[in-house]
Amino acid sequence: MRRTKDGKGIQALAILFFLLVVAFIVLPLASLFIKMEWGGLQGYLSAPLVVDALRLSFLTSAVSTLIVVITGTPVAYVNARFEYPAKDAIDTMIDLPVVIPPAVAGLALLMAFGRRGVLGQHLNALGIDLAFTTMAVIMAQVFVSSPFFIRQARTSFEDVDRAYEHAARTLGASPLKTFMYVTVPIAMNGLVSGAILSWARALGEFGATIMFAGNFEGRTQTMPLAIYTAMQGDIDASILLSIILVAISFIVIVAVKMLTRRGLIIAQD
Amino acid sequence: MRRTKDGKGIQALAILFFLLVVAFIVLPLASLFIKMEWGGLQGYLSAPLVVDALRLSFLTSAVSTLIVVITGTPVAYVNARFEYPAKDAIDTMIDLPVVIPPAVAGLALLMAFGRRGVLGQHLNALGIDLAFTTMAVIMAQVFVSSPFFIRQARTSFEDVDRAYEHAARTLGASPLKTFMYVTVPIAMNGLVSGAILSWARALGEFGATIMFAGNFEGRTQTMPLAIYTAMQGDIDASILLSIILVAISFIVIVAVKMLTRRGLIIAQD
Amino acid sequence: MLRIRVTRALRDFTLDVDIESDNGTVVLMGNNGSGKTTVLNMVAGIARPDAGVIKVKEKTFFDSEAGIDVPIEDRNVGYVFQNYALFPHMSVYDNVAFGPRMRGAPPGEVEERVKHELEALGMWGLRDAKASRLSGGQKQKVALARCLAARPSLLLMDEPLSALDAETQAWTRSCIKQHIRDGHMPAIIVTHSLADAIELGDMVFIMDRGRVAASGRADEMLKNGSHTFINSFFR
Amino acid sequence: MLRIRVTRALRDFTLDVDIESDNGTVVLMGNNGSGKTTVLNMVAGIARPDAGVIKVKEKTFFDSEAGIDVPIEDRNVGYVFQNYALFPHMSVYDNVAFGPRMRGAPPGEVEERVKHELEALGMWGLRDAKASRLSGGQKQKVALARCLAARPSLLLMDEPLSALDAETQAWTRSCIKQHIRDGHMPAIIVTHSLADAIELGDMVFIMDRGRVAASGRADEMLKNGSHTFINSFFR
Amino acid sequence: GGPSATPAATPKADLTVFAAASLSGAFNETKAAYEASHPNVNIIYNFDGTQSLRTQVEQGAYADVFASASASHMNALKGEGYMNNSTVANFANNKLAVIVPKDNPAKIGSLHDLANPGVKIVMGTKDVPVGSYTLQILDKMANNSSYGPDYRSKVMANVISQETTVNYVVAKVALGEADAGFVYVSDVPAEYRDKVSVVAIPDSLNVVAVYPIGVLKESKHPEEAQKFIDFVRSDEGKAILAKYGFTPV
Ligand SMILES: Nc1ncnc2c1ncn2[C@@H]1O[C@H](COP(=O)(O)OP(=O)(O)OP(=O)(O)O)[C@@H](O)[C@H]1O
Ligand SMILES: Nc1ncnc2c1ncn2[C@@H]1O[C@H](COP(=O)(O)OP(=O)(O)OP(=O)(O)O)[C@@H](O)[C@H]1O
Ligand code: MOO
Ligand SMILES: [Mg+2]
Ligand SMILES: [Mg+2]
Repeated sequence: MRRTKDGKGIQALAILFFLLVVAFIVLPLASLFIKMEWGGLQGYLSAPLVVDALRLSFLTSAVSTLIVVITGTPVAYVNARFEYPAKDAIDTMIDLPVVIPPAVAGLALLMAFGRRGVLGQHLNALGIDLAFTTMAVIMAQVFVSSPFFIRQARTSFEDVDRAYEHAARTLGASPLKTFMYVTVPIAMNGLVSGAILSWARALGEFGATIMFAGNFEGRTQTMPLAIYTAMQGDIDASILLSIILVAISFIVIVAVKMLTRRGLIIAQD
Repeated sequence: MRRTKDGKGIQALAILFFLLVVAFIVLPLASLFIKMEWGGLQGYLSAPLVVDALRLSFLTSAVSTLIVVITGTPVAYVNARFEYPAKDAIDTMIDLPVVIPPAVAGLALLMAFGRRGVLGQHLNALGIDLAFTTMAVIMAQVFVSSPFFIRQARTSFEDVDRAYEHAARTLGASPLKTFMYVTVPIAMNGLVSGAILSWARALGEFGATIMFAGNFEGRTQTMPLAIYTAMQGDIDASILLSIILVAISFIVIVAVKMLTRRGLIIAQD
Repeated sequence: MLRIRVTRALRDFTLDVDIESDNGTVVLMGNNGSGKTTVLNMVAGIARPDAGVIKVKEKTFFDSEAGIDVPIEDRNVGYVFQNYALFPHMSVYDNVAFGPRMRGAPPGEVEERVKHELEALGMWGLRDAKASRLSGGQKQKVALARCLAARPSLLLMDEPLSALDAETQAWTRSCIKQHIRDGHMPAIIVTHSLADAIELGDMVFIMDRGRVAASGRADEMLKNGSHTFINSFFR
Repeated sequence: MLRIRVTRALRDFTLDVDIESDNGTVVLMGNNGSGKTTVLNMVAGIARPDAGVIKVKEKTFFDSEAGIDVPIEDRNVGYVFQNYALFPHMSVYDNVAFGPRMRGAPPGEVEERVKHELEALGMWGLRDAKASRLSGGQKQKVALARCLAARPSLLLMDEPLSALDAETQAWTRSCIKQHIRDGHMPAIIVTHSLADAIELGDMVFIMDRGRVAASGRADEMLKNGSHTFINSFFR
Repeated sequence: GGPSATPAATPKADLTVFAAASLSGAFNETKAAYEASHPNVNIIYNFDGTQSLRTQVEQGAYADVFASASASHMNALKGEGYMNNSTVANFANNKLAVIVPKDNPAKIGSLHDLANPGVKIVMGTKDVPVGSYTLQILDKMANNSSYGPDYRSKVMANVISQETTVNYVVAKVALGEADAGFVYVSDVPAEYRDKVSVVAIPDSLNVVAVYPIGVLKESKHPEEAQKFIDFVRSDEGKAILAKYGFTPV
């Protein structure tokens, strides 16, 4: 940014806001570290409960993000490119899981897919039980996190100039290939960013999971549930678990960003 | 979409995924309605507790979204346009509140801004108490919802071709005016979309709020807190409250989308 | 060989053209905004006529009455877009290789074709550059190479030489001419340059506000005085 | 009046030019990719030289040794970009009005100027159209109008007539000439067209791979045979 | 399948136990002890607030044993036909205490001090069991001459938050953000002794929170389920509960 008369004030304000926001977010995170009693760390890192919960958390959130990305991408694309009746309504439905308090979301999932649920009773008759399984953890995560990916993907697809898609078609690419080789790479920046947020939301998911999947060690007890359960006896333990979760997530997200930048994101010019 | 040989299969698959996702999200929402006992609706809609909670929810989420948009926009812009040391780390910090289970986020806020907090103890000495106030509700919402806006805004700013900004500058626009009249309008689609998500997340926020702001009728009891409170005694009541929250949010989001499309979003071509 | 009879309501006027040509290259000329690009878009399948027929050689691309609308990728047209539409995320090489790859050419042939086209236009040295990081003229050359490397059976070119320096223009014009002759390809070329029209055109159609205002064999049309539009070149 | 002595490492070669002109309009010509657009960008302040000096009239825009780098908006240049860079979210009117508004012209004058420029180029009727929904030539006309409406004190034009039909080209060329004469504006015009150079140029500089390969008074330079680049126009 | 006559031949039975969150410490120890002596059984816990567990059962969750932190939720399940009613019995009592941060910023030396203006008190909502017990205690105190009739309203005026789970009460006091909180005695295990001090509530003013346990009707392992309940109520089980602050019955 070069300096101009009003530029200086504005630049200062921008920097101030920047620092404010970063401080506001970093300070609570840092406080977790500052106020922590670090005694038990070694023990926790190898405790089977923690190892199980970590494994389960990363497994389920990876699967649910995969599901969200694979099934959400067509949804985002359709909503970005096509008009159909009640599109606004359907597009908004997809956002609604964000508004519902997670425990109610879990209850809604139970009412839909539980053994006595609207759909679940029929699945149950076929011998399929979803609730209170690892599958249910994934379903809960997909439910609460999908809006974050779909919304961002939709915007990114909308911002891809159709001229590129048309050019690809004239060069012999089918709609699918056009989508894969042209639309997706150009929108990649936004897709990765949406996937990261959606994954993070899945990883942090608690309320819907404990209601719909229960709190079973090794099967449905993800890190947030382990943190909650630990809170019952020992706040320090739950904070320590939170720090472990946050630290690992931090590393994963930074790594994804660095990898993405190297390989995928198009340079702006 | 015109039809081609492989196009048909793919189109069918896309439509299938689309319907699957929509069904997966709509079915649980619908189950809430289906399984609801509608008896008390009239009474609830006018109960002071519900009216208070609704008012507080919409007030605090509006304020927190405003704060997120105003302070988050410079952050997103700086991260989109400038390089600085440890940018990846800081950018990722900003995402972390999403990963932390909300109740832990509330704990972290208490540890930072509570009267014993890292910063809060000094504020307390100055006579400023933040925890357990309406301000704390807003802070909790800002903390958990800001990543959703900032991340989307950043991507949208990145996607604005600098040529437009350069053109504006040659025409005499200062960096600030360039930003306001050129960058922001071109990125508007993504900014609105990020703001909607961020607002929705703030509206649905529960865990951080009850931890940091407490649950006090009329002052900090937002709709999600009222819903959880009701849940302890009467599940039906909490479902009914959830339906009210979801229905109103639905109307608000659809309205915002329709207004935005009319006035602001640039047409794709 | 080429028959375009289409109507379509545009923002400012209705496009209503009838273009028929039996041999060689059609040159479309006309004022800015007269509808030339729109005609090319319809032939390519990117814009859809409200009604009409588009036939190339024996193939019907579009026929509103018969309900025919061949998908873009099955028309096998090569299109040099007015604004190039190079894929911004790909290198020059990958842009040019896109067509052959999509049409299933074996890897060896892909490389051969890309090299041939890029070398002809002096762009082989820049094959690894990102397409978004080129000068205006370089972009246009890549757009041309991309179009030709796909070996289309119909060429659509929207002011394909407008950003080239004089020397490259002359050379590229003769390249295009040769491609058309060798491939027995019909071609529709939009240009504002008399030199292009004289060199490349067999038939010339002059458009005005969505209609064909004049048409004829190139050599006859382009004599000074045959139409006010042509006259403007000589004022 | 105009002094550009700059170096900058580009991807494929180092730009190293020295352009000095005391009177009137400078025409920059040269092969594609030789660095013409880059020079304009440096004068506008969009690209930054590694080292050098840029002076226009008495004003120093850039001086690496003195540490001077005047912000883009304070240079008051009018720039017709090679790819137009029209604001896609604005109407034609708002695009053209942007400059006057930013420079604080009173509303009445804004309208007057916009109307004047758009009418001169026959685009007043399309003032409410979105800038992204225009034909290529129409966009170029809007870019010209936008540049001129800002009343700059230096004109930078990157192939400003390349997408225009012949008639509009001739007319616009004379418009530009008049603006330059009336405003006593120095101007740098990049073109591949000999007609532009002859009509508009006082001094001609021919660039080749980042260097000035030849330069001189326009009337002298443009005689057939004075430089191989110029020769190419007549082959 | 049901239990077999020859336990040695049966595969390990998975026994699913839904237990109130407040039991998680004690029950995890019970599990270790029980599995050691019953190698054919594998106990699987689902810990959550009693209300959530009840909702899950009502929505079709499978469980063999239900251990509730309140009689009312257990009674509801009995009434709805989910429990094998004859197996339901109280196995533990809990009572309430007031906790204050270790450094006791509001200088609370006795229950009287809770009525001092400006004391920041947290308690459960009236619907969460710990909250309703708190209200019962305050009623008793208001009727007690040494506290006086306006004691209850003064304390209520000091409440800054009504929590939906007792965890949040403990957390806020432990962090020093609240001056006092009403919790179960069992909520103050050894880990908390360095963070909070306990102000006991005399038995005369206290309440008895009963913890019922029972076998669900649809249990596939009713015998194992009953054996587990028997173990919880055995001397060994009682010792564990007592260690965690419960009063076994
Ligand atoms: N995206 C669009 N939306 C609406 N109208 C458009 C759009 N693009 C072009 N037009 C209008 O359609 C008409 C024909 O445009 P077209 O691009 O076909 O002209 P053209 O003959 O190619 O002009 P040029 O020589 O300037 O490229 C013009 O009036 C133009 O303003
Ligand atoms: N964004 C970019 N990043 C890197 N290199 C670039 C970029 N744009 C142009 N170049 C390179 O810089 C050199 C000069 O380009 P420039 O655009 O100045 O050429 P030009 O003389 O304007 O050409 P043309 O007549 O084709 O417009 C060329 O080699 C070109 O490939
Ligand atoms: O059901 Mo509990 O043990 O009161 O949280
Ligand atoms: Mg055109
Ligand atoms: Mg150029």
